[in-house]
Amino acid sequence: MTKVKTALGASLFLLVYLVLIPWLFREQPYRLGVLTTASVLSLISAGVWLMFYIGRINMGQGGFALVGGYSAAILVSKLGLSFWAALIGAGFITVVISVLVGLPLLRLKGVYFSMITLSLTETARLTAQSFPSLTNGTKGILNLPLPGALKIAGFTLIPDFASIDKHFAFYFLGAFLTILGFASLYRIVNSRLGWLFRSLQQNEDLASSFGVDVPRLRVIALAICAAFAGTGGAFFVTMQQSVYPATFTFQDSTYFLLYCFLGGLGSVWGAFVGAFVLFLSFEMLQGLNQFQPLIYSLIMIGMMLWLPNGLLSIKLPFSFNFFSKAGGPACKPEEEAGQP
Amino acid sequence: MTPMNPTPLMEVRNLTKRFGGLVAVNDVSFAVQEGEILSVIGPNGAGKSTLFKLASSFLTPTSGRVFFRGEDVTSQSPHIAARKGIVRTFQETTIFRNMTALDNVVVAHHLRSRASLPGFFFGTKTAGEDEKRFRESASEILNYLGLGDVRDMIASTLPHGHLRALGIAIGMAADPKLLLLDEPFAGMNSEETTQAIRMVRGIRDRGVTIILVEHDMSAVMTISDRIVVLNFGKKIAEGTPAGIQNDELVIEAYLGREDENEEDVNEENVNEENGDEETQESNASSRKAGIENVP
Amino acid sequence: MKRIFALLLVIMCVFSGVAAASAAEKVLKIGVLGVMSGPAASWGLVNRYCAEAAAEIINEKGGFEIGGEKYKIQIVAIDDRNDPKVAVSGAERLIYEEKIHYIIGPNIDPTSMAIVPVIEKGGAISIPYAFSKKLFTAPASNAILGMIASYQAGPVIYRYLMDNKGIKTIAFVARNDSESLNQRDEGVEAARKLELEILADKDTYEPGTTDFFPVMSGVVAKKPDLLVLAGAAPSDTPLLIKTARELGFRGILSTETAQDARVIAELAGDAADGFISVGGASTPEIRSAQMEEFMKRYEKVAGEWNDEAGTKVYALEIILNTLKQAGPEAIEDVSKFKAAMDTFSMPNPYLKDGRPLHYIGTPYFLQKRQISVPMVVSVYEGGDFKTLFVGSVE
Amino acid sequence: MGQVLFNGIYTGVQYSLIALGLTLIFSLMNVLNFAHGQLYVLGGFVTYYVYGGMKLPFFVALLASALTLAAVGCLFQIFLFRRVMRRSVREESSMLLSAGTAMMIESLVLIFFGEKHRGVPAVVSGVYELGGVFIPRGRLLVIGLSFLFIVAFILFMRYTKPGRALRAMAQDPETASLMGVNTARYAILGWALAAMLAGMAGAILVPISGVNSGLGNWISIKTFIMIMTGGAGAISGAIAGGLALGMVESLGYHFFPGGETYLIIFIGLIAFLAVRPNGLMGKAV
Repeated sequence: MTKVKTALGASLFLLVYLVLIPWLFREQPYRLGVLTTASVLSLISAGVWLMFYIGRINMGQGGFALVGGYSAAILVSKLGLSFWAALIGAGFITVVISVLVGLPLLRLKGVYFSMITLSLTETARLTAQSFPSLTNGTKGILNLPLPGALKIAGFTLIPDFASIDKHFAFYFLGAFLTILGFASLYRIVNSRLGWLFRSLQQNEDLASSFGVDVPRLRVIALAICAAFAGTGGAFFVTMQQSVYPATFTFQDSTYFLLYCFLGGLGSVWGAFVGAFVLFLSFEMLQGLNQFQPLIYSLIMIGMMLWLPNGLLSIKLPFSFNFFSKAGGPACKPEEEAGQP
Repeated sequence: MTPMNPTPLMEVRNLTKRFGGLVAVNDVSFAVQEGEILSVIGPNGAGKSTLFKLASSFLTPTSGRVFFRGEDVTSQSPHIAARKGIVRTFQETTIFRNMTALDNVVVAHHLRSRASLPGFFFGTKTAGEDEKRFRESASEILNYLGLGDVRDMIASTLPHGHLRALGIAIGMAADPKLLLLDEPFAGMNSEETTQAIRMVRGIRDRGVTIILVEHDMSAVMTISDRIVVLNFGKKIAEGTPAGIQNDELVIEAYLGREDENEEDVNEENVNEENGDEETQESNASSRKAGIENVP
Repeated sequence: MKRIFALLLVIMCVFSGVAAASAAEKVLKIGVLGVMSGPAASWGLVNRYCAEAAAEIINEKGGFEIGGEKYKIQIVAIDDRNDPKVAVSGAERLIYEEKIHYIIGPNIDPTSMAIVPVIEKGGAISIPYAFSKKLFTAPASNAILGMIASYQAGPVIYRYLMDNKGIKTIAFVARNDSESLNQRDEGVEAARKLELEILADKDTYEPGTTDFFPVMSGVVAKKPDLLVLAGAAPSDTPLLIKTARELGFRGILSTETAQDARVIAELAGDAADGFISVGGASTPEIRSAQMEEFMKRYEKVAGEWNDEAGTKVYALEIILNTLKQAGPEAIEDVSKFKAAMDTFSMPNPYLKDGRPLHYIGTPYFLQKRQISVPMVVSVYEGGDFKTLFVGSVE
Repeated sequence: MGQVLFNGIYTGVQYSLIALGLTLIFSLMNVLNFAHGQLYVLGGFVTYYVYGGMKLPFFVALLASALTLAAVGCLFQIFLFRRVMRRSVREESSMLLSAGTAMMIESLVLIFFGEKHRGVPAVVSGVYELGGVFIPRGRLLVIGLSFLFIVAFILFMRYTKPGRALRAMAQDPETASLMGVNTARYAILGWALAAMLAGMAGAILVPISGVNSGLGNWISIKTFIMIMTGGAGAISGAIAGGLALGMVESLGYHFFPGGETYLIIFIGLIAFLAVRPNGLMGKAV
């Protein structure tokens, strides 16, 4: 029964995401672009969500995304790799760096971990500025080529982006990566790995008492988180066709957290919903100019006061309970969502 | 006093642990034989908790060695110790509070899984079998420990006695050779204690050796094969319950001076040290220490 | 799943519903894209206030006439937070949603460069206040430099100071962001060509610094004749000046970007006397009556006058007048606009002498992609800028 | 080199003052206050208005900043943090709440005070020169005042009844409330004090550095570095961390003029925390 519902829900979702939306916005490249950005931001936030899941608040996701972006840009522009190779390469490099950094830093808990990862974002920015021979310094790497054709054994899997409507192409590529990312996340959370991650979130000592290799699992979680950031960053940079030290900043790192929190930590889809809602409403608030950050901050404070478990905790009269299962009990917290 | 078998299950040799200037455990040695129930007792601040953490690898000793089946296991990570069969339990609050009782125990079957983590991710056949096996075994353990009725309750809503049992169930799930129980009888009334004693004996009868740290003298006297008594970090006596009950030093230690304060200091330092060694657990305690240390 | 849907669908509806509220009279929309929050907020806000003030004046007179029809001018401003990705989505928004083809801004290299692919593809012209030559050189063709670039002003100022004050040594201090570092590198190159002795060209400070003692100590100790504050933000300049003086610096200080006299007066006071900067048409010696009117209006819009506005006043004026010359089709078709740029010329309305205002820049960009704003080199004295000399890029 | 040392002390003392407030809130409530830098900015703007705009004496402005910010701190606790923390003890709730308030203050400051960098006339002018070291008198005043405030704060925490109550609360809120400390009220006092410290730091620096609406985040990041170095929650740690960062920054700018200073500081910090996760004073050995 639940399986049928899950399948039904998933296909309905895919229908909206992959057919309805592109069709609705086929003539509006700006909105398509915004939706693509929202997709990739939700992908990057998914990593932060996973870190929440093991009980760590990662404020360095912007830094990892920047690493991914720069890796892709350098692989493409300096080594002449194709975008597709660079995309994988960027994910890989980000993962390697996250493991190296994570081994010592994951021992820190709570606000310490947050503060140090916050510094990681700044470290990434300053590193990008300080090694001009590789990163082109503060000038950034410009004019990155659009993704070329992806061919396997002579068969064109994906056409050259320059030859088709690039807004559509990027939308679908972004959607594909996002779906892939969230599907993996869903599997992780619902497999034994998810159980173990939840056990880390709740009590690392207890987990290690029955033989869980806590440090290793923490690093695995961070590596997955970084893989999302790296791939997302690489995609984003290619979409923008340029990368700068300011492409992902301290501000972005906080926004990623906020997306997760807004959507709700209790559901795998929290990051997705949060990123879409916040990013799109942000775009709509543009007209209010200088009041925009103020409104944004009020939303944020209001959320904390009245909707601490995120948008997905809002009870709909007809909801069938697919999500609470997906998220598992980990974040069904002691706190009850108050009504505004 | 006790005949030493050639290879005891666990042997600690000259174990010492210092926290700054304070010696929490001072040159303690003892051994536990396979199939035994060994209790470690002592007044507050005697260093029982520290010794417990040292034996289960949650702390690294300043000097001295720990052997398990003749193999040196000093300073290894706790999860390695668990893999070898040395499993500790915690006091009641340390469980996965937001999971059901059954899930608590299922998760704790970690070491028994045959499938790899990627295997679980992709949902291989082995992984599926593992899941099934864990559920069955977890149900069996819960039933055995009298938790069958509450298996689907969220752990944080369980009453005291059940929590203690759940903690032991988690320990059992890891398939221990040696189970270290942290004050399993604390805060129980006599009826509950009797039940708990039966439970612990039952576990031993399943082939698990047990070391327990305990306050409750009467329970200890009933259940233990042998007892080690600590005072001020030093071992002052070791022997059968009967022998211990008549030991001059022990009587003096228990009746002579009880020093609550020292326990406090001791515990706090234990926490801090633990934090530095392995995790950041001590954030809270260090910040407490800090604000007090206004220059 | 339904919850996601509910949310997604609500967003979709609102998102696609925000579309256009149509206008009865002819409206010409002009975009302003720039940084309007954070430490550099004043850069973008000045652009916006300038455009808004100028548009108000025009609208009160019934609009701007192009091809026989009067257009009301509507300014659509977007804050890019100095963030390239926000700038890109902002530019896309202006072009595709608001159907705007003329954008004033952005303010720095990264944001200006980031939107180049967008404006080229979307058929829009931008007037960035950033100096990178790549913006204005082919294959890029849709960006027009709205002010005097540092590499244009630098040599002129250095030359003037060599001739008049006999300076021989020079040192640079830059803010550690791409904009300023580029300006510094170009300044260093110019100084090298002029055979000035360069005493320091590495010192930088982080954006957001408020204590410049550490960075200045080292530079001032080298005792240069001229200390150039490369790409100094208006907020940094007075503090840099004050610090240099407190550290016993006796040489000349200069910068190649526009500054705000009031902020300098507030923060540095008399310590800033003799400070040389590049300003606009706002110094009393040279400004026209129209400039006076504009200044009054600007004060009404923004609350107070800002000298930076003197250089940024030209953007809207020249866009509209070029459109007038190119004809109404150019409103939708920037290639018509670009064709008109070659021959466009008008008297500068903001200067007393009414020298011609047209498009220049061929020596630097190999195409005419710069507005011929006057290079007003001014010196700070007793709370205000005084014109030192009026130069020209040509 | 003397100049470098002087710069280091000057920066370090004011950093210590800034870090005190953050560490106080952290120790009392386990809240990492992202809005600390913005409180600092707000304090600066109050002084700008009272001293620069209304032309009242500097010390009146200082007092005004302190009182305003104390009030803001109270409001924070009463209307925001208390309500959120009563429902959720999860760290991310209070962290995101404070991030939200940071953004709110920043945008309010931008709307009300404008985008410009603001400054006021110097309180004392003139520069001493001692063997090639330039010591502006304004900076000496800042060092003096910072030092005075730090000492006053320490004495307050040590020898007054509210101070002792706060310390008891930092150590263990439950025990403190059993001992008769009204923790709800003292939490408000704690916030008031912390915000006041940030505000006073902002205020005393306006005559020298000025203030603008966008400074907050960078100040907050620097403060985080300080308390990580010193050990979060420890007053001695905040002071040590502040002085250390000031000195390292000054040395860094001297030896690495190219902007690598903060990169080196960050990498050093990561290495340092790998070895000493609790910072300098986080553990009393």
